[in-house]
Amino acid sequence: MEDLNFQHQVRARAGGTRQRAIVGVVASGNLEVLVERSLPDAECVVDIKTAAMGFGAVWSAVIGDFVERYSPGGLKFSINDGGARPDTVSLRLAQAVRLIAEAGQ
Amino acid sequence: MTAPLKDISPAERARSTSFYEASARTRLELLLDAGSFVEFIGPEQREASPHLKIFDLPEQFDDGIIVGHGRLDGSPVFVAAQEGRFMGGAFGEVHGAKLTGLLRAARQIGSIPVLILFDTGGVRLQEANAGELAIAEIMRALMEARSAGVKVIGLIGGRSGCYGGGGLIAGCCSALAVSEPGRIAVSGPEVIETNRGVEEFDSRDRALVWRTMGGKHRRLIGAADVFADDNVQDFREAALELLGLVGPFGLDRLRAEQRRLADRLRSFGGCGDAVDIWTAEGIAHAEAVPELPADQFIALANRIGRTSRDAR
Amino acid sequence: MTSWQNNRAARDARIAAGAGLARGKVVEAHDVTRLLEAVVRSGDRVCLEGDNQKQADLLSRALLAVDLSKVNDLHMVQSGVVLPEHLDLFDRGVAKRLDYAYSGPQSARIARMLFGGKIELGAVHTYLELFARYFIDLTPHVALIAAVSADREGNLYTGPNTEDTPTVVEATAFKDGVVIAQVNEIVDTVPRVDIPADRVHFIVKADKPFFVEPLFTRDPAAITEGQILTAMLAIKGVYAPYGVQRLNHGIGFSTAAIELLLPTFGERLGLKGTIASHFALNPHPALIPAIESGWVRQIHSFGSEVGMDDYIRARSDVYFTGSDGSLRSNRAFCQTAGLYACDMFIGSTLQIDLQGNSSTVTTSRIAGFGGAPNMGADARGRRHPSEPWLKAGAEADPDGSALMRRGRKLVVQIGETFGDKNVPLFVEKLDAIELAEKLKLDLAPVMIYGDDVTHIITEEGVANLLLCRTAQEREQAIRGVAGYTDVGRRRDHGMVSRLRERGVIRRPEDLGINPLDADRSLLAARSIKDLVRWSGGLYAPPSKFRNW
Amino acid sequence: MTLDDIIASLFPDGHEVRNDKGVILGSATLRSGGRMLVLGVADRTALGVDEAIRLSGHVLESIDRDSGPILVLVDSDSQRMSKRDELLGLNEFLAHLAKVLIHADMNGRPTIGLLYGHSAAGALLATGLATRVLVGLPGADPAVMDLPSMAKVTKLSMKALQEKAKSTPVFAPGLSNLAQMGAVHMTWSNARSLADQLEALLAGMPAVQDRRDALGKERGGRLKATEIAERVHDLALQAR
Repeated sequence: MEDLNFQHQVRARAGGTRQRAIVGVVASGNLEVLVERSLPDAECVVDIKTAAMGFGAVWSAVIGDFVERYSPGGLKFSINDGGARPDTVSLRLAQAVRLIAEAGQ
Repeated sequence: MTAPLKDISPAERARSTSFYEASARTRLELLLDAGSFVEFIGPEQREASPHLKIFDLPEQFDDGIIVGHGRLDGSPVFVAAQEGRFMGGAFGEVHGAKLTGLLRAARQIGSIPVLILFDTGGVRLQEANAGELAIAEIMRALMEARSAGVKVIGLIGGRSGCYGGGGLIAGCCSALAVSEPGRIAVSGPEVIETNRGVEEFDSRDRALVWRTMGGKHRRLIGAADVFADDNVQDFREAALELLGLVGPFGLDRLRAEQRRLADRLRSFGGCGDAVDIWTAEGIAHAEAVPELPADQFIALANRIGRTSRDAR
Repeated sequence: MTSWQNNRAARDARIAAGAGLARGKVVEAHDVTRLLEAVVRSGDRVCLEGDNQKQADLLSRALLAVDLSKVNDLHMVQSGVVLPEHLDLFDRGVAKRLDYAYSGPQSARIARMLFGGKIELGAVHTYLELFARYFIDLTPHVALIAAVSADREGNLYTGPNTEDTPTVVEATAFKDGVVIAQVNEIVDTVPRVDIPADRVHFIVKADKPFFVEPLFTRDPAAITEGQILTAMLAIKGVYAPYGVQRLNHGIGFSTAAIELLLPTFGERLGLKGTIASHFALNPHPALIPAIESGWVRQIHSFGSEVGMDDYIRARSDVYFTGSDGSLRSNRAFCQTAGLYACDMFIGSTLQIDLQGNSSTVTTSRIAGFGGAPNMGADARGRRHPSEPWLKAGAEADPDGSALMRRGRKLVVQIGETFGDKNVPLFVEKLDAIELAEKLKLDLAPVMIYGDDVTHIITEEGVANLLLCRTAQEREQAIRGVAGYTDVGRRRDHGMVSRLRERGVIRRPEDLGINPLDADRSLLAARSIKDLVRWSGGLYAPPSKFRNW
Repeated sequence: MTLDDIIASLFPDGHEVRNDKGVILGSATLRSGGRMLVLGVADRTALGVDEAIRLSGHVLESIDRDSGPILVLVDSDSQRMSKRDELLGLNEFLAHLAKVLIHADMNGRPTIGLLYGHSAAGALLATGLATRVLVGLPGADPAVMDLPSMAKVTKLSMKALQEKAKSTPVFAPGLSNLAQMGAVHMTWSNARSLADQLEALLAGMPAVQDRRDALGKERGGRLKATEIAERVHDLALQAR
């Protein structure tokens, strides 16, 4: 297992009122993303535990593009990864942002 | 462009969502009254398995099972749903303890039923002793809850089936609903093949696997009382139906179960294949049973009339 | 005096040598090896019918058992090297030289044997090339073929999996060769005559039906959100703007996703009747929902698919069927149809390089070419116009004279940027080149050459290579859809965004597609069982695909 | 110790316990004078539908007729892995046996399991693990999952697994591991009279309540189970 951590300063706070959301499952080629509204508005943190070693640079690029595109300010993402491909990671992150942006608690 | 799923009613969504394919969370969301679900020790608590790191394996925040409280047609229920895609839905220490705690609470309260959405290959190999023991504790807690008047309904239709100790827990439930892709057994097909050879059981012959362990066979021999079509709404309706049917547990049930199982052994013990059993049940063209659509199959199963009602 | 009929005399002598073992044309299964020892001569060119799907397995085993002092050093000329016995022949010394087209399940072993010098390789062909050479310089002396049934005269019924048989028999029987057929049964009257009796010299009743592999069944349950997204991009980004009606699909999950999105996503886009109506395609079960929804007008097939027989029989408006009602497939004709009468090929591959060359070869496997290079190539001899063909031609050469400009076949590579086990689809150098260097081949085994590829589709978007004007643009267009692979991360960001402005690269949002909508609920069928329901119970999937 | 030795040492005052093709059925006289129902699996026999139905029947027949505790002797294989057993619903037969034992225990017929040989998987769940107190005898070798099978699935070497097993009792076979997890309450001594040890246990039988998770925590084998179960329990009581 490899632990990765990324911290970004972002333009704007993420929309919605839900405090947390979870998408995906941990399985081969899949991952779960837990997102929590627990940070100051201009910060975004992504914590990753991955079964696939040595993909730090790819993760960095995927997270960088994601933060740039969605500006998920105030959100902390915690990922358990079963060796998912970057496109699956991007999709789950986007799904997590969509879910937490819904109304609710 | 695409019709947003939000625009359709929860029941329509539940009707169009395959139980087999859905995640444990989606199953619960659509099975229960909309918005009623409250989770106990949710993923944000990060109570993952403490043992997987020994094997350098990824954890899941909820350890592959979701337990909580919700409403079904307005009435309170406790629910547990296994995620069959995470480690095959297998029982580990934390996973099992969540269900044990839920059943113990149900016992104490006495009046709130429990729904268990099974999706499991059995004991989790990497924590085999803890998983095995968790299953023993669940069986004990389940029977204590039933003895205190709690109805415990099992719903089986996930991709990992209900194998190993999961099959034994299912055997302890007040009643079961099963769908065609759902499977109930103790030993998995590969395990039988590995131990006894491909002549005994060809695990790649999926038609054989399903007619031996699958939902239709389990319904026909009376192991499950309701056959659900593979969608969440049908399982919701099955759960409601079973909650209405189940009576209190007692010694008479165990005696009736002894007779029921002994009778099964007498009637079908010499059969080499499920088709022989179905034929012995008086089903013409028994070999066509796997192809029957749900409505025709349900009519057939009701005509055969084997159930475990009041006998489990 | 010069004799001009030596070959016919030799053929007659071979038949006479075998006749002692036959009653009429019928030979018992236990006598087949002796028959082959009587009929086959050392050094002969032999076609042992190994097709893409159907296998003359009894004859393979019989040939493997011949006495080496009587039969050796054969030159095998067959399209498919599929059964272990096909290679055992070389290990044992029954055969020495090989010309073939496809070796799917034996790809690793054939590579080892080539490295080890066990096989003297002629060439790896496409199906059409090998068939063509049957009539020029690789004509078989003996053809060992497979059919469903025969009558006592030797008329053969090949059933839905006709595949290569008519081509093989044509080349052999009309050039003084001997044709030996294994059949599942001998009947009084065959359901239809696929091969007339005067082209067949011996028939053998096999103890069990010939082996057929269900190669074209893709379980919808295994289709991922990523594949659905690429399928949406293909439909909206290529099928729709070109109005592609005549086409061929590969066998991957992305194209299965396209087939399953036609009645849902395609329907909502109002595309029914304007795209995907005429196919050169095997009877893919995944196409059933589109057929049932009225999308598909006509399908001609290379071979059949296990479990589809009853469905095909009941849908003769769509498929080619014989007088008996069952499918008539024909690989040679269907390959020709794919090459000349289709406006698009779309399929997946394992590796794509910066020029757009693609290959399914890895350094330890030689799977051969099969039909993809012919499907996925611009037919330079094509002369009839069609809208998609002309539009593609115009995009490639906007300044050329309309009357003199060639059209272009759309050759589309579709896939996800990372494949199984996170292996990248895009590479700087194809493994095929390394293999060619290692084996000292004259040609690297490239499946589809970059100059034939018109579009590359990944979850990152659609790259239209027709619109690229320089090699550098082409490279950046490819890097631009290569996502987070090394190739993709080394893109020139400025150039890629300029290409996007010009529509060379189109991202999902440029096509009005939200990746979050790429949901499995869009699939017209999400399981094999759903396909059975769509077919009204006519599709009978093989056991390995069932979960009931 | 052989089964005969064990029974002789447990019941010096006499017994009618028979081993019929690996199925143990009978009853015995306790030193204290009462009767004890005896059942179980011997000779490392696999527990299938045919065996399970006899065992559950034996207990059910005794429930109204007799009183006194129940002893379940265990030296079994795993559940019987066969097409026939699964076809007939082995899960129901095993569950039924467990249910009958649990019901008896809850209703005045305290159950004791005595694990004196092997056992595994479904067979252990339906017998020893369905009793109130599971006792181990020295030399017993239960294995929920054997290491060679684990090595196959986890793709780890036997050596690597054995190394891991030193640091945790959570997965590896063996009586002491199960004891540390709380599954086996106590291990008796071969050197002393089993009758003495049985009488001592019966005299101080723990309450009906399942405390195996707490036991596992006390012994340092299962640190999470009891806490998690209690937290869920408390949340559930608040939620109603």
